[in-house]
Amino acid sequence: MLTRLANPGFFMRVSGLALAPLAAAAALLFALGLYLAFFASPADYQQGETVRIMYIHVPAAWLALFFYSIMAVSALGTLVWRHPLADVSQRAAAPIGAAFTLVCLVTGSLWGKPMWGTYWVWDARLTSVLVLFLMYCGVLALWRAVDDPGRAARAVAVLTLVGAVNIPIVKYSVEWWSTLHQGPSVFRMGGPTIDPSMLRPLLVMALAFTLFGTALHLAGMRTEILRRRVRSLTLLQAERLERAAA
Amino acid sequence: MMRVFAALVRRDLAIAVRVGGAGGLGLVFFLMVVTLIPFALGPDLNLLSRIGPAVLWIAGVLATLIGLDRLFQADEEDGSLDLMRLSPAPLELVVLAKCVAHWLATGLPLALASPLFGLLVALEPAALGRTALSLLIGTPALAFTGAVGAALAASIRRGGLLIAILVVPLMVPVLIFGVAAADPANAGRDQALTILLALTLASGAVAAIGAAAALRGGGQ
Amino acid sequence: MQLEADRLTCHRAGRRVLTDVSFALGPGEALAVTGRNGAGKSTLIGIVAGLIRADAGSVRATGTGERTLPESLHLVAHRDALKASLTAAENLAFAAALLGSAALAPDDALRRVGLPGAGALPVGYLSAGQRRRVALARLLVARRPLWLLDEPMTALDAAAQDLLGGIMAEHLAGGGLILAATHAPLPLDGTRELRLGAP
Amino acid sequence: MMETGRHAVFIWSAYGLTCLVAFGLVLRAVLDHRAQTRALARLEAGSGPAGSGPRG
Repeated sequence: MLTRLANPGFFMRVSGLALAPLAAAAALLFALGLYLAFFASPADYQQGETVRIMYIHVPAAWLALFFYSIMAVSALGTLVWRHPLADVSQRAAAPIGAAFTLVCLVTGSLWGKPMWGTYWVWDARLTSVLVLFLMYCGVLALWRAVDDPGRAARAVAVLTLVGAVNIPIVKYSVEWWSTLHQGPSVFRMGGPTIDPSMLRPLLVMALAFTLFGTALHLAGMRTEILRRRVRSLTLLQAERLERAAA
Repeated sequence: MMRVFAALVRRDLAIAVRVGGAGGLGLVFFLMVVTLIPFALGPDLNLLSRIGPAVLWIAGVLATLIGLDRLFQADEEDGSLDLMRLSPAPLELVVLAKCVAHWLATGLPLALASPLFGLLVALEPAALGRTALSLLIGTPALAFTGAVGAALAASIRRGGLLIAILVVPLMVPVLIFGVAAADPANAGRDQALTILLALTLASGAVAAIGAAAALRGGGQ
Repeated sequence: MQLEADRLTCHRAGRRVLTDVSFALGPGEALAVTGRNGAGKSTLIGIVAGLIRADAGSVRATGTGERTLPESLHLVAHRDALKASLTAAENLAFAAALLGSAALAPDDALRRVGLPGAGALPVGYLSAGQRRRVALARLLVARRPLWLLDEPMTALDAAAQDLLGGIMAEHLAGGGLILAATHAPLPLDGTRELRLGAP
Repeated sequence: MMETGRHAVFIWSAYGLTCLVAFGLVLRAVLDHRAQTRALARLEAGSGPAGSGPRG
């Protein structure tokens, strides 16, 4: 399957078919998730209503990591298997992953305000997501800096893999750092044991987010393939000018 | 004359948008510096809010520094600077135009985004506003002062580090009055703001003359 | 416009490159500066353009009205002063705005150098020869009497050289002056030659 | 909608911002796709390049 996906034509047909149902499923699950989140789940005894922010904060955090792992796999595809669509997938995944990391940070901050009194506390998990956001920005910045797509693909793949290896190290050191200064953080984000009535909306929302993200990723890949074709045709145009002028 | 000024600013901004991500690079660097400080000092919010303005200003100085080495070197390398030397407009105007473009691409976004980053260091709302205002007035001074260093190092290979060493001492007054103007607890903050404005205007004149003189010496 | 250089002498990196070089150039005249590598051709062009300071001697231009010498000349040197991220038309429009007294529009200038329709192409996509033509198109977007050309023939194929010859002839016919440092003979007839360096 | 207590502003701004980002992503995908298809059509017709270049 992987090799057949290698030729863009086949991928374009398959992704074209998959796009509409994926988007529809995502929309449906969103509606169900929102209903469950607001109507079919209790307020938290401690935080009251603000716990409902968890239903978008946690899926956003999950997607931030999910897309970074897509990029890591694509990076392997570029460097190890030389899969032609690997760089396309990586380039399409990065902006979406960065956007969801931002959503996670913003919703975390809005969730924190009523509880901690300030918009930002250097809580271990929020801080790790902030570092992940910086890594996303690094990948996007490296793309803009290298203009030749071939060289850019390899450079970004190396950066993504090095980043992926460092994520657990960063996570551990940030956890250690936050316990070092403050003692174990008083409030666990969302509590260790979520009671089942809250778990259901959380899972539905997580699935909805994932389908939505995947649909965006496929659409992004299709556009990226077109952009490369535009680029090569423009180069062709320049060459045709050269021959015409000679 | 103004046409040359406008053409230069427009061209530099167009390049900044297409290559540099329109100041995005400066903003991410600014965010990184602000994020680093608590990792070193610990997540204690009271401490962070006390040093908040200083953190934002130091991040502002560093973010301006990173964009400086390509300010004139890029044009020197591909010959655009020679083209500018043939323009009816004086070199001083060319320098001013490039400084304005550099500030619009780096300094301005920093000042506008500083309230957002101020949340990371738990600044109270009063301090957020004042820091943003002081950055808005002070960052042009950083760009102007840095331009002289950038012009001196334009024809020097890998001049980035050299520029930092040349210009950081010149930026000290701007940093002092910038942080003083930003700190709501500081009684003399309004005088500091006016002095900061004076510094910006003065550094504009100094940069125009100094950088133009430095560039005039360049060429093949 | 009239250009006179009087006993120009110049050292470059400790080496004496020009000694007592003098010449005069009147409207409608072209002067080819020849000599082996390092004979000081580019230095002479740099001095006339005002980018390099001569140790001794002087360059005087008369008949340019209130415009100084640097404001009344075009310089096309090895470095083509083009920004890769901008399109050819944007580069030429910027040059026209910078140099003032606009002449041809960018797209017309590009057509004259054999690059019709290349206006919207980012210069980064162009080949060395095409970039050279865009640099030469700069001569047409702003009206300047004196053209300083440093090795104009490099990276140009036969067709491009003919185009360049035509443009130069037109400029001379209009009373313009051309000072070109070159190895290959210019595609112009009746150009005087100034040999530099040991014969 | 059930009342969401005194913290309503935080809940709604959180959901609001998330929808904004989601909608922004969809808009970006659609507009980018349309721009590329238009550029492709124009290029294949051979009339003029879009010069859009690679974008992050």
